[in-house]
Amino acid sequence: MSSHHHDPANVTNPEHAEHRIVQPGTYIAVYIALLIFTGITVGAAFVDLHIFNPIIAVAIACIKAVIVILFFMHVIFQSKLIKMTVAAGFFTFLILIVMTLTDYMSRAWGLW
Amino acid sequence: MSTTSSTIVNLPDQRTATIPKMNYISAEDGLLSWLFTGDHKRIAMLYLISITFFFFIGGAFAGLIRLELLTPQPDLVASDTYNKLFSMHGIIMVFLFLVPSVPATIGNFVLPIMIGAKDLAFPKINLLSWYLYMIGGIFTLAALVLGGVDTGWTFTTPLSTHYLNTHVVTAGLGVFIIGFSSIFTGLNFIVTIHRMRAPGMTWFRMPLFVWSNYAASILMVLGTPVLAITLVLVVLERTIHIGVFDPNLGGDPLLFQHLFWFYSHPAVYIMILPGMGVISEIISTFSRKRVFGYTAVAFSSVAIAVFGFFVWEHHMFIMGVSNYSALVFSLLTMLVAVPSAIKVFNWAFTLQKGSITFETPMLYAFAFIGLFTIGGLTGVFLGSLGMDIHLTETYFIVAHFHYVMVGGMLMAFLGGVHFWWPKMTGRMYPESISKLSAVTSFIGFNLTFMPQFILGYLGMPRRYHAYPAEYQVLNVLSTAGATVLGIGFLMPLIYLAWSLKYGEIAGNNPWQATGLEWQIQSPPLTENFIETPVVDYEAYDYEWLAHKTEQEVTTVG
Amino acid sequence: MHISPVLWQFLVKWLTNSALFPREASTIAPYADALYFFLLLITIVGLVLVGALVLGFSIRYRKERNPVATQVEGSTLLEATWTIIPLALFLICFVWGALLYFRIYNPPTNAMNIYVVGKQWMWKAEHPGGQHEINNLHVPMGQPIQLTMISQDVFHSFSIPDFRVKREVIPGRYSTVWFEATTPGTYHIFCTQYCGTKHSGMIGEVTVLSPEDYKKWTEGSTSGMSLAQNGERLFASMGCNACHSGNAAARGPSLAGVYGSKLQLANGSQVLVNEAYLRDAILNPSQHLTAGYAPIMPTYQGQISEEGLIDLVEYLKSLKTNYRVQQTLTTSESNQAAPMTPGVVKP
Amino acid sequence: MDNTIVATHDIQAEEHHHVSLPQHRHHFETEEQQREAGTFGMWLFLLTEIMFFGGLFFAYLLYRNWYNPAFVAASNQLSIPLGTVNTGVLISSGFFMALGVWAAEVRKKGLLVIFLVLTILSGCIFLGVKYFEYKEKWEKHHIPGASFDISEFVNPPLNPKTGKPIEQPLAPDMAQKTQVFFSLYFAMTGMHALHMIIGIVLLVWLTIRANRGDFSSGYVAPIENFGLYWHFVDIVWIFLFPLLYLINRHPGT
Ligand code: HEA
Ligand code: HEA
Ligand code: HEC
Ligand code: CUA
Ligand SMILES: [Cu+2]
Repeated sequence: MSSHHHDPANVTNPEHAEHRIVQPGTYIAVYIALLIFTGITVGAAFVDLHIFNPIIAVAIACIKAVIVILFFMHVIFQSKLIKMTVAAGFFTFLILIVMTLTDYMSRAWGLW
Repeated sequence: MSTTSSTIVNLPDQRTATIPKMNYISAEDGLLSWLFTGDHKRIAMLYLISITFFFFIGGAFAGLIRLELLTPQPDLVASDTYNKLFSMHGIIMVFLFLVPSVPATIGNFVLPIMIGAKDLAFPKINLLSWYLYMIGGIFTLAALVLGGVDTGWTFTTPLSTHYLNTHVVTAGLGVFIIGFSSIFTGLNFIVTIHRMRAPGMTWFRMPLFVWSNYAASILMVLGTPVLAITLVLVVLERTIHIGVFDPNLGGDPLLFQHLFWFYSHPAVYIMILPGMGVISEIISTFSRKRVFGYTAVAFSSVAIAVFGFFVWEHHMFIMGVSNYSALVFSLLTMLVAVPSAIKVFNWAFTLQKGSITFETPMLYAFAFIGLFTIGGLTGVFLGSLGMDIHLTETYFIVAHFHYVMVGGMLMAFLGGVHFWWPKMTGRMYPESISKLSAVTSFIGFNLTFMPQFILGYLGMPRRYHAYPAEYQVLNVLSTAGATVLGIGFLMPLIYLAWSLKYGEIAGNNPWQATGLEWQIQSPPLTENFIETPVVDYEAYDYEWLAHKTEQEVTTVG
Repeated sequence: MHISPVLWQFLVKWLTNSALFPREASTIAPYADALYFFLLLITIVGLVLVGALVLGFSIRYRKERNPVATQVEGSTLLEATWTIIPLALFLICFVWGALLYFRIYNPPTNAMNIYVVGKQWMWKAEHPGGQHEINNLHVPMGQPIQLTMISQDVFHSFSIPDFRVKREVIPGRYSTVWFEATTPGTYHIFCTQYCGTKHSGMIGEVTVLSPEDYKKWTEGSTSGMSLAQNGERLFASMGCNACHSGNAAARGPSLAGVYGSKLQLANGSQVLVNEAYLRDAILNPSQHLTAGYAPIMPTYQGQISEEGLIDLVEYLKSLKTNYRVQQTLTTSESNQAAPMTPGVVKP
Repeated sequence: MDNTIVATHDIQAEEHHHVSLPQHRHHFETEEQQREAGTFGMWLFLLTEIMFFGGLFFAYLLYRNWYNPAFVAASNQLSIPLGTVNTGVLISSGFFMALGVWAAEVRKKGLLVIFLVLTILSGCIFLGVKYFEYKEKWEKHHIPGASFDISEFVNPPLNPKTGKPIEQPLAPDMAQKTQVFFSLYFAMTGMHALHMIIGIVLLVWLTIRANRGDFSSGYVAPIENFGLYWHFVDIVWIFLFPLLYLINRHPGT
């Protein structure tokens, strides 16, 4: 492979990250954390916290998802590009929700 | 060498010139070698043939629509047949023709070459994308052959789920599958653009065609899945009567509209952005100038893509959405129109101080600019809330979107096909007749759709199979125009086919354009480049090109 | 040049008869047209500008005249110009359009209410006095008319181009639009939302009459029972008065004067009772429980047509005291038909 | 004239001189480029999955707010023990998958195969449990459609001890809306299950290849990328579980 094929820009290229092998220890820690959080969600569901019940449930789910994404899916060791990609996906999902809600939330405006 | 003062065409000596023996077409023989190819250029050709086929089917439907509308009475076809005609026309034209048109054919062919790659990142997925397209197309044709579908291209619930007994499920599945073909094309483009650029090909050295396809790919990847799930829900609702959109069960039919347009508004930008890229290439080449405001044009593509996600509700202004939310979406609609204006003016100023010639692709580009400006500005009418109340669901809309889709994207597509035809086939198309066809379609187009703006303001509703007699004059004009337009579109089919065998040998760079694709042989080798090119010049650097040509002449000669 | 007289006449007729613009027959039409002309102006200016640039440069810088191009990078000043000017123009379009939109969709308080039911493929109009029309609508001139519309099946859209108003007619939910006609005459009603096979046949005519003619028309075409009277009969025959008897001990709340009031709901919020709320309270009673009552009211979903609901709603709107209810109660208990007193027919 | 930068000499001689692995595709310059392209492509595909499920999640959000009592009652029909166990099972399968990636990276063929098989097993257990849950719904006529039965929500069965209904009875109009819940329940878990089935099929194929030794010499991209897919399917469930099973489990409110 002749050397000029390598883009020298790659060294600090935000699209590029060194490959890294994640060790089983990390996975075990994550696994245990996930199980614990599952327990917490189930437990929290039986306590009456009014409006906070769904908030807590979704918050815990988000935490679990973030852990999975960062460690099981290695995003924490990935290039900026991948991180941005993941963020872009969730951002678009948020657009879908928030912008649609502008309709549903304000439909009854003026009626109270 | 046939350079006269009014053209830049630069062909090799026709007596000695030959098509290179070794090229992507001659690399392997037999139908199977095409059906199992991984070569982006061959897949592009497969796509080109398939979408042309579907375009003419869709066009035939358009012809029948216009024939029926010649008279106010419902005389040519029955009303349900008419409904099937425009539904199939819309579905075929949008999903089977316009969405894949520029990206899957021209983009597939030249995009990897433009950035100095040997292929798209995932050749197999590229082929899979074509197969999905064909399977989806077959589903759609099946729906057609079995008796058609009459939902309109918008699949409006609860009409589509509970009230029609045509082949909605078949057509819906067809569109679902085609959606994945489009997703895979977009995915492949994004990865290719990020990962496969040749050394030195920085982001701001990329041709603007690459930028605009990049922007469109983002929309394909993020928007299409929402359409997919929406169609799944429609199919489920129709087959096993789940209650997500059905008002009788407590569902909200407007939810369908939200989800559908969440895709389908970005989809209209999928249907214009790649065409805008084509225009940038053409305008630059035929005025021999770097595109004015390169960065602004590049970023405006991305801006259109991003803002394109925020405006879908403008298709629902009178449908019972909250007035306040309509306000927000109308404002955002106005914002999304601005980047398009930026592009138009930058193209115009690219011409300034250029050295302009008027080959066929350039004529199509001019047509694009004019027609897209009309189409786009009438879009602003529709984005303006109060005006939309009167105009929505009338022929004004029909005229608006044909101006952007046919006058815009289709013209860009034809311009692009002519522009890259020498590269794809190694042969030139016949210049004078192709100019004639460009002019014919321009005139025919305006005759067809300009009267529809007036009809729309007069109040003629769209999707009407019969109409009050006072609208007839304008409808007759429109039908007459469609005939001219049809001729204008049939001509290229014939002479391009003819040119495959009899066209002049084009040589590597008939237009003396700067893109990497013009620096390799035509038609290209399977591998595109024998050695990975190293890019050390900006896009559209005609001085670099002149310098290079000079050097080559001296060293070779 | 010889033109066939038939064709000639046709052309003349067409040109003199709203060839390019529809008639302006409502108070809103001039507002809509003003915006239209403004937008047209922008379009023409924009088009001429772009066209002039493209054509001008093409002529000035064609290869014959300018064999060698001069490379220009771009210009921030120009970019800013053609970002800001179109943006400003578009924002004007937005504000103007928004003002018009709210004008069209916010009815004046003194508007007269007419109900419209859309179904595949016809329009049914119901006047408060009980006059029913199909694919026709008679309205008085110079009086704001509000249409309260609902669809029995799919989306339709009620459009009167000469009035520049249009509104989707939605299944399962009332939508409203209003206009004030200015010129007597007949105008097209179109269904503009694609609604199935005979979508293009779902058309009708709105006839604008002078107030006197309208009065004559109402008297001439009355069916004898107002909507509220029909509603009263339904109220009795469907057993509503069993619970809404107006007695203090009744299981359901008194409905007298409920229309237009603010209800305190069990979940703590307050709602304004309008037509849509009344309709919903009958079909989905438990979705917004009135504070202090148990969710015992049965749903009438599927047991009553949209017309019936309109009758009930009109009745509830007309119910100022519980006197009529109690009357009905006694008469229905004694198994007689509901009485017909014209006193309650106040829209 | 010949203004090309491409020399016209024989291409065959030039081709593939830089290949080091049989899996390396000719159009990539380096293996690293190929690997990163693969990961990036996979992530883009997962973006489409986010949006695909996104539409369903929005529908859920909307109707849950509109028809909250119905959603509560219908959600309480789902079995928490089964749901919790299944969540655990799915998390375990993700864990095994992650270990599988590690095993491939450190080139331990035996371990890799074991972990892949464990992943498949947990996936199958999950689907098995799901099957029984679906079957119960079927028997209770809680599948949306013509045979949907709301009687259980209008007249909840009585608690044998207290003699009171075990659930708040719903007004009939609200009880109708439980059908919306079950529509979404089946659409969401069904789509999720479909993704699992596709995943398991792919896993079987990967296991066979792993057993052949395809991934034991440094070429781990298929395992890695499949891992991303599998974890994504887990994430969907991580949200589905509290949203569908745990809406309101504290009787009395
Ligand atoms: C290629 C496809 C395409 C494109 C690019 C667009 C572009 C735009 N569209 Fe269009 N649209 C469609 C395809 C497209 N549309 C289709 C298919 C439908 C109907 C679907 C259906 O119902 O079946 C539709 C419907 C539609 C509606 C819904 C109407 C209704 O149903 O009530 C609206 C409303 O806002 C709208 C707005 C716009 C706007 C604001 C733009 C903007 O992006 C346009 C921006 C461009 C410009 C503004 C022109 C350039 C500007 C200048 C040159 C500046 C001029 C100079 C000065 C002002 C000084 N479109
Ligand atoms: C890419 C998109 C695209 C393209 C290219 C076209 C092209 C054309 N369209 Fe279409 N159109 C749509 C997208 C498109 N359309 C959409 C999305 C709708 C909305 C559908 C809906 O409401 O759901 C629509 C609706 C629509 C209507 C409104 C129907 C209605 O509302 O009742 C009309 C009416 O004039 C029309 C006309 C035309 C015409 C004359 C052309 C011409 O440009 C076509 C010119 C081409 C030809 C004429 C082909 C020439 C070849 C032949 C004629 C050969 C014939 C061959 C055989 C017979 C074998 N179109
Ligand atoms: C079994 C008793 C019962 C019957 C029969 C009944 N209702 Fe009700 N209705 C109630 C109760 C209790 C409420 C208050 C709680 C609620 O909002 O559901 C109510 C509320 C209403 C409301 C909401 C206004 C308010 O003040 O709360 C309307 C409107 C209404 N009913 C109309 C009707 C009509 C019309 C019928 C007949 C078609 C009818 N009801 C039949 C018991 C009944
Ligand atoms: Cu009703 Cu169209
Ligand atoms: Cu749009």
